[in-house]
Amino acid sequence: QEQRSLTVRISREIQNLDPPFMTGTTDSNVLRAVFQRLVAYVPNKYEYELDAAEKMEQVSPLQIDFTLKKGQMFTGGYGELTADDVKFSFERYIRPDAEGKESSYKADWAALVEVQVHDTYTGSIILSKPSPSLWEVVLAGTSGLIQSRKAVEALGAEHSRTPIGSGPYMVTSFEAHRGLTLSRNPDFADYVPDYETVNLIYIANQKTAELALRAKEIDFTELSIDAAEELIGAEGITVEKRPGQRFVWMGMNMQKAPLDNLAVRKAIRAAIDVDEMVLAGYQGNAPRLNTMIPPGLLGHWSDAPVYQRNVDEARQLLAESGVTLPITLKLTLLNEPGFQNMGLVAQALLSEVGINIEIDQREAATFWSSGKGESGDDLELFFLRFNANPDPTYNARWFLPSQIGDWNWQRFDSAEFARIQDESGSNLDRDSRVQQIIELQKLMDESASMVWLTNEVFALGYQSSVQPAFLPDGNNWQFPYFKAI
Amino acid sequence: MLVIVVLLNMVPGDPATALLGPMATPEYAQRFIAEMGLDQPIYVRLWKFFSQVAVGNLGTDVISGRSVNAIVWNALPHTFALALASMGLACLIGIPAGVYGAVHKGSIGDTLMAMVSVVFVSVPSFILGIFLLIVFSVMLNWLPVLGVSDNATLGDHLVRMILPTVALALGWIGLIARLVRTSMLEALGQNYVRTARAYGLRENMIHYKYALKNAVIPTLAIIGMGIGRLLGGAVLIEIIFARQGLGSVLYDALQARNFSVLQGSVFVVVVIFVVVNLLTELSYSFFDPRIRYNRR
Amino acid sequence: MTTGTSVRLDNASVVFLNVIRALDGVSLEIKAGETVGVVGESGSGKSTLCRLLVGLTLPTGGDAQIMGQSVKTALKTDRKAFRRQIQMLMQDAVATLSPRITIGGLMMEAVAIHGLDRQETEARIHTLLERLRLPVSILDRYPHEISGGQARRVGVIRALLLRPSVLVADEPTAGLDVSVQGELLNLLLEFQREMNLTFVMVSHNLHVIKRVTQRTIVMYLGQIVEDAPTATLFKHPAHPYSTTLLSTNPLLSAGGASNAIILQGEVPSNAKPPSGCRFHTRCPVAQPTCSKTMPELTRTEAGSLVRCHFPYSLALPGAHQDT
Amino acid sequence: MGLALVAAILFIAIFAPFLAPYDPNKLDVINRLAGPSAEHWLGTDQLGRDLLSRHIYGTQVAMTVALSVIALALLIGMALGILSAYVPGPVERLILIAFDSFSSFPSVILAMAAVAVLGSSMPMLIIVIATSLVPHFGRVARAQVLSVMNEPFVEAERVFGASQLRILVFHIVPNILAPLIVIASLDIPIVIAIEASLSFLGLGLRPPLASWGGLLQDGYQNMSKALLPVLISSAALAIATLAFTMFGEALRNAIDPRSARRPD
Amino acid sequence: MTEPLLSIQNLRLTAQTDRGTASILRGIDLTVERGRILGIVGESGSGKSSLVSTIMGLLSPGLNAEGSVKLDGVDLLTLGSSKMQALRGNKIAMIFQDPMTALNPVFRVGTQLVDVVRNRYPGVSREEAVKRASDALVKVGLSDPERRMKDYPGQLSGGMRQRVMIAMALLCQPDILIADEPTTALDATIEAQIIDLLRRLRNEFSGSIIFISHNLGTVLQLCDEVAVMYGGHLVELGAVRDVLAQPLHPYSRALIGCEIDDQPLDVPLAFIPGKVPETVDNPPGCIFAPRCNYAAEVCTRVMPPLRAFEGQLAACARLEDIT
Ligand SMILES: Nc1ncnc2c1ncn2[C@@H]1O[C@H](COP(=O)(O)OP(=O)(O)OP(=O)(O)O)[C@@H](O)[C@H]1O
Ligand SMILES: Nc1ncnc2c1ncn2[C@@H]1O[C@H](COP(=O)(O)OP(=O)(O)OP(=O)(O)O)[C@@H](O)[C@H]1O
Ligand SMILES: [Mg+2]
Ligand SMILES: [Mg+2]
Repeated sequence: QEQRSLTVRISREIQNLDPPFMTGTTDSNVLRAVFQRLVAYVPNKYEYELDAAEKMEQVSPLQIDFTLKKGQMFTGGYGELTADDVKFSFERYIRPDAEGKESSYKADWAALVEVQVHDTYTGSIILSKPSPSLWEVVLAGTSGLIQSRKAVEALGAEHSRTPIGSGPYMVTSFEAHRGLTLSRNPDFADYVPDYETVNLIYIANQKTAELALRAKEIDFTELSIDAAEELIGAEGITVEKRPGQRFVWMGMNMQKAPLDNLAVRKAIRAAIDVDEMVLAGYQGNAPRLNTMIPPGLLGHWSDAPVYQRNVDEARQLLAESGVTLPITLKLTLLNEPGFQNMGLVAQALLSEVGINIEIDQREAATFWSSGKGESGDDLELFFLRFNANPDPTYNARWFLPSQIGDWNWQRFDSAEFARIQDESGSNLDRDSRVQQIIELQKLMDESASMVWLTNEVFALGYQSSVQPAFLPDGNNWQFPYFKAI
Repeated sequence: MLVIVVLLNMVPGDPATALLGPMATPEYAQRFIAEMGLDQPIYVRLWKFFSQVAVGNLGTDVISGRSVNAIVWNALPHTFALALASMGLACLIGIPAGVYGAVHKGSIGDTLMAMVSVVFVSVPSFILGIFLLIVFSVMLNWLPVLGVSDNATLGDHLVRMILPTVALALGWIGLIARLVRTSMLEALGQNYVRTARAYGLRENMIHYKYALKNAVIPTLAIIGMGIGRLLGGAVLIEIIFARQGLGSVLYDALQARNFSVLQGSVFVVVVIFVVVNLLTELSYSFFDPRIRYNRR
Repeated sequence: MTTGTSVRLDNASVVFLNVIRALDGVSLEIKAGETVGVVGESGSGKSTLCRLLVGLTLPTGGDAQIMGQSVKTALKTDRKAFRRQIQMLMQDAVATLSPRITIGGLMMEAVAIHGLDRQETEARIHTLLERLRLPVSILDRYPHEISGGQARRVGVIRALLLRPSVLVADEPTAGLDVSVQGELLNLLLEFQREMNLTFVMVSHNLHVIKRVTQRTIVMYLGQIVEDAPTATLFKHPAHPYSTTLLSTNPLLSAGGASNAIILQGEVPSNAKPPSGCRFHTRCPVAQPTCSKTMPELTRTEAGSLVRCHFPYSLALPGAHQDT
Repeated sequence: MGLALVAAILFIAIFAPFLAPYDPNKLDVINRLAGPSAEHWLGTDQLGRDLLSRHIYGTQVAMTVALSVIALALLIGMALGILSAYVPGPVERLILIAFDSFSSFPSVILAMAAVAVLGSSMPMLIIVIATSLVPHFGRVARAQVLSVMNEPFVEAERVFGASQLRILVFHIVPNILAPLIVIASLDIPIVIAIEASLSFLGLGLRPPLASWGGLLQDGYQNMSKALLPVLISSAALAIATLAFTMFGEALRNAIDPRSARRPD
Repeated sequence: MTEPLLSIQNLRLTAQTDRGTASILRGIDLTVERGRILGIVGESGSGKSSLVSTIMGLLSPGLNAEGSVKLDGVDLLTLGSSKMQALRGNKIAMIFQDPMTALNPVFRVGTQLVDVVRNRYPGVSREEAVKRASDALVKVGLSDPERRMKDYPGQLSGGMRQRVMIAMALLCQPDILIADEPTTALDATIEAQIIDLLRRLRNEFSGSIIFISHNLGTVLQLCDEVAVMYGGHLVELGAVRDVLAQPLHPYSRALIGCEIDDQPLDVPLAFIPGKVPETVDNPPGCIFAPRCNYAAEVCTRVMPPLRAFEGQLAACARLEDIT
């Protein structure tokens, strides 16, 4: 094999490489190259195929049986991958470890009772309730990674920096604040990744990454939409833009006067021009979004109303509402250019109907805690962005009454919403589940506390000599399937 | 120091949400909050931190599980290399430029240099860095964009140091040139220079030996004080050139509300400042014998 | 003429930074209306003596009294009254004028600080300007716009506005050309007589001391080495240092003949004064005892106070003494 | 020349509403990032706002921020500096330690932390940047007071009977002001630069306020599409810097009789 | 007759100032013979330092000199700066007023002396230069020269520093040594040492000395000739004894009359009333006329040239009338 090497830019530091404690997609992209799962996604799709498992079957809503392939070895001499390792790995999520640390992804395995080990290679996953998203989201995702009990126990804390897996790659060097190198695992037998090594380099600054791509110092990076636009047509560089799977909306705090008044919320919805805001925010590169679940994902409500700007209606609604104009509202937003620009447009649009907007732009960490606890009481208008998950029930959970004071910044307090969301979580019938999800979106629409804006675009740039592989959300990169062309 | 740590501890936001945004579950956030001791009152946190520092332990980074000592020690050499290189470059160019300006006061060269140095001093280093990148890396393609290399040959390291060093040094060149020029003018007006002239010493000798040594002393003080500014500049430069270093550790830690790392690295920065100022004082006595014999 | 004691120092010492003995056990009594000159090597404590009198420096040992009242207590109980009693002309006249205030403004501070009558003060300022031959236009100028001689006269007016009974002048003619120093000294003497001022004057210029003062104090390394009526001192200096000092004063009338006694060596530091007599390291007539015991200030038959084991042992060379 | 430029900048700042051809916040998203034209001399930004108007208003913002920061820092710095010179002992030491620790710390990081704690509004930004400059003024004020305190004229005033307070107010403060004002004018560009750095990091003034730092950041973001805006903003910053530095140095020469008298 | 060593003709020095053109020197004619000591006296601001700076070629920029200054027949004013530099420290050298600041505080005394030696005699080895320097220090009366060479100027007293300056001049063996008020900053007893030293060293110099002083007595003791300056003019020149004993020019008379030397105690002190002329004023007549007791109509027309009278030179139109 050729000694090909791939250089990938990462935009955040690698923090923790112990799967139950990993901190985000940067970590998980590495982990999914290092560890095997029972089932794993095929290149570029949410579909999955058998990985470490030779055979796998949902024998009942509450039980999944699996049989492992033989001879899958952990690197570093930690022996063969066994059913006991599967048990160890999955059960780590539901029990605190010796020091009392709990996995941050405990919720993924909330339905797990135990993994029964039948012999070296076979076992059963026992659930407490039906879990429709378990296969796509958990087993094929990062929480389904299989670690070596021996290695974790032997290495202790060091395991979070030196992951021992049985997957196609292994971590051969790791320098904080700099990056990490993946090298091909010679013992991995299923297939041979194209690249001998993958270098992940930490470059926080977008612009630097863009320049480095142009200078051919990196092979692959995510791009801001601006940069993507600019790079289209650049020699030797391929730019890929796709509708994103993050939903962005303008939220209104339903418990704060005058936004507790439905007419006011509706007036605001009527007064803004989503298309113009999206144009300003994303330079015309992002599609408009009309409901929470972006098109293409399970549960998308394709008939959702498409609100057009209607100043007269807005004025009339305001008049009906009984509030005295002008009113002044605070618009809290993250200090990213796209949000800033959308905020400015919203400010201009709303001022025409007598609503003055004060823009309160916040830096990331402050922004993300603005809806927390008591500070959430004071929120008025805000822009928010969430990552969409293939599991629609999961997406809806942030809007539950129980999330008030956490992520339900609009303080949308609907018992019915909570009930339907809960039911959808264990509904194994796909069609009726979709109906439930659409029902949820209708409830959200009725509240008029969320004006959906866009599902963004994601853009990736890479040297034309590279054929990358990544899941449709654009964030989950599949290094083992990257090809050199 | 204390003030800064207190201030930093008052920064709102918690590491979990800062890291994960909406993905953070309450349990997840709670874990960090407890481990960083953020649920405890501020004096307890301070006491814990300083009692650990007293035994040389800056604490543990809860998020990655590494010791803060290791993180800081890893970053320091890079920042030092950058700071030293740009300081060196700045002195190498700034001092002769300042002497030239003072000796040829009012000449076109002096005026031009004054203007250029003013621009260098005041335009933030990140803008200079960006322009350097555009010109040398993208347009001319002479130098690499990234400030550090992976295939760690010394040559490659050096080549990659050039742009960050220059970007950081430019401001200092301007500053040093201006300072040296001012204190050279002061020195050149002194009686001992008149004496040296009266005894026919060559102008070069007067400028570079007799006057410069006197002129360096006030310059040193400013350089010592300016180490804070240098680190501030380094933060931005490290971000732009994707270099690791203390600046980016500090910045990332603040961004991520990683208080344990933040406190530790702030502490180290303050210690560095104190040490540098001590060294500056020591180097005074190298340049200024008056301090040496008065101490005796 | 009152003849009470106006200024009194009682074994006063000033030690700076715990080592520098700027003044070392100085005792002194000056009668009201007396004119006293102070001479001595630079660093011998002349300025410190002046500052002690006006309360700019407080004694670290002993006591300083003005008009029978200790300076320390006077400053505490009634600072302004004390200030009106004693005024000082400092060495660098231009630098003693606050640079951002007009001369007129500086003078009118007397009204602001001491509550003097405005009209009366203005009238007095104008009389004094006239007597000191300063143009009225000077009132609108700033200190840097006037000459050194003018600055000195401005200082004199400011001091006299308060009608002090004691005037201390630290080198009032330093830096002035001979062509103008006479004028200033004449005026000072006039005022001294008119107002019956007690006048203490430091000078390096022995000619000036000889002409202007009735009594002269010679200082060396923080001590008084001789305190004598001026005429007596210039005729028969008792202390070898006084003799040397007088001998180094070239006289035009001597026709260029030099009778200077050339001392060897440098002035010792007052942080580490020599043992015994402070002057013995440079004294041409030193004896072994001089390095062992410090002589006391004792009165000679001629009425001089002198601090020497062997007074009059060094005679003034040359014959140019005006007998 | 420095004076003329500073006068011009202040003129633009004061009369911004009359000089600017457009409302600086008027959006025209269709015409975004247009090049210079007859209607928009400097072109438009990413939201179609007139860049000339924005820079003119930016001058106003920059001056408001810079002058308030300097005034605040000057006042506090002077007060602390004088205090530390006047009250030796623990107070003095405390102030000096505070000065040291604040200046040891990169002001950008300090500002980042403070903005994070306190949010970013114009008054907040002013306070934060001023805080980071206080040690600068404080130290100079202290050094000045210490040297002026021993000037003969201060002693002369004491002998004349002036009280400590009177000496401080009428004789010391006027004499330490000049060098401080010189420093103030030399520090104005630094303030602008810090504001620009903060805006660059996204911690600056709230949009839609046009500040030079924000304009620079906008220009930088869209640099790949249009290089002109970022160049214009950099130029504005550089010109202002140059102007205030030259002004400050001229001021120093005018004020310091020593350097003025020396003819070379 | 041999040509004079230094001959100055019609030397004018002007400067552009805010208040117009300042005439600092207004046409000086002066010769200095080989081996002679010339004293220059005159009021502060009369141009003494400016005159010697012009000779040294050390004028600050902005000053404009006209006329000629010939050293051994070479006109120094037209000499290029590098040639002038070669001349300094070789044919001419200078001792400055303030020994405290004239030496570089951050270099050892030895370094500074050796630099001068090796600059003057480029062929000399380092050891030889060190030896010569330490010999020179011995000559000026500094004991322990090895130690002194290692000291920094700040560790020496004023008198010692001035001796180092004199040693530096000795090392150069210049044809002309200029001393601008070399003892003004020193104490009386130390001043006497230095004057004594200069007098003894006269024999070491084959060249001439120009000695500026305010102290007429010192000039009388040290110099052969004396030049009296007033307002940028040379008003009188002659043998020192003659001029000081019997001054011709009214200014010299007044100046010498102001010496408070041996005058009776009961008459007021003498002074010259009026104002020193300003460099920016250009009165048509005699520069001293406004303050002159003898001024007549003729004096207001032109500045009289220096002319010979009774063996001296004086610039006064009424010499005949007033003697
Ligand atoms: N504030 C001070 N701190 C430390 N030392 C001082 C201080 N003031 C004076 N001295 C020292 O005290 C000694 C006496 O100084 P003083 O000024 O009284 O001398 P002086 O006789 O007036 O000298 P001069 O003739 O030079 O004016 C000197 O050695 C001086 O250095
Ligand atoms: N560079 C200059 N520009 C303008 N005027 C000058 C300059 N240098 C000197 N002068 C003026 O020339 C005159 C003569 O000055 P100079 O220093 O030669 O006098 P001096 O006789 O040496 O006085 P002193 O006895 O005080 O040393 C003074 O009025 C001075 O102000
Ligand atoms: Mg004194
Ligand atoms: Mg002079």
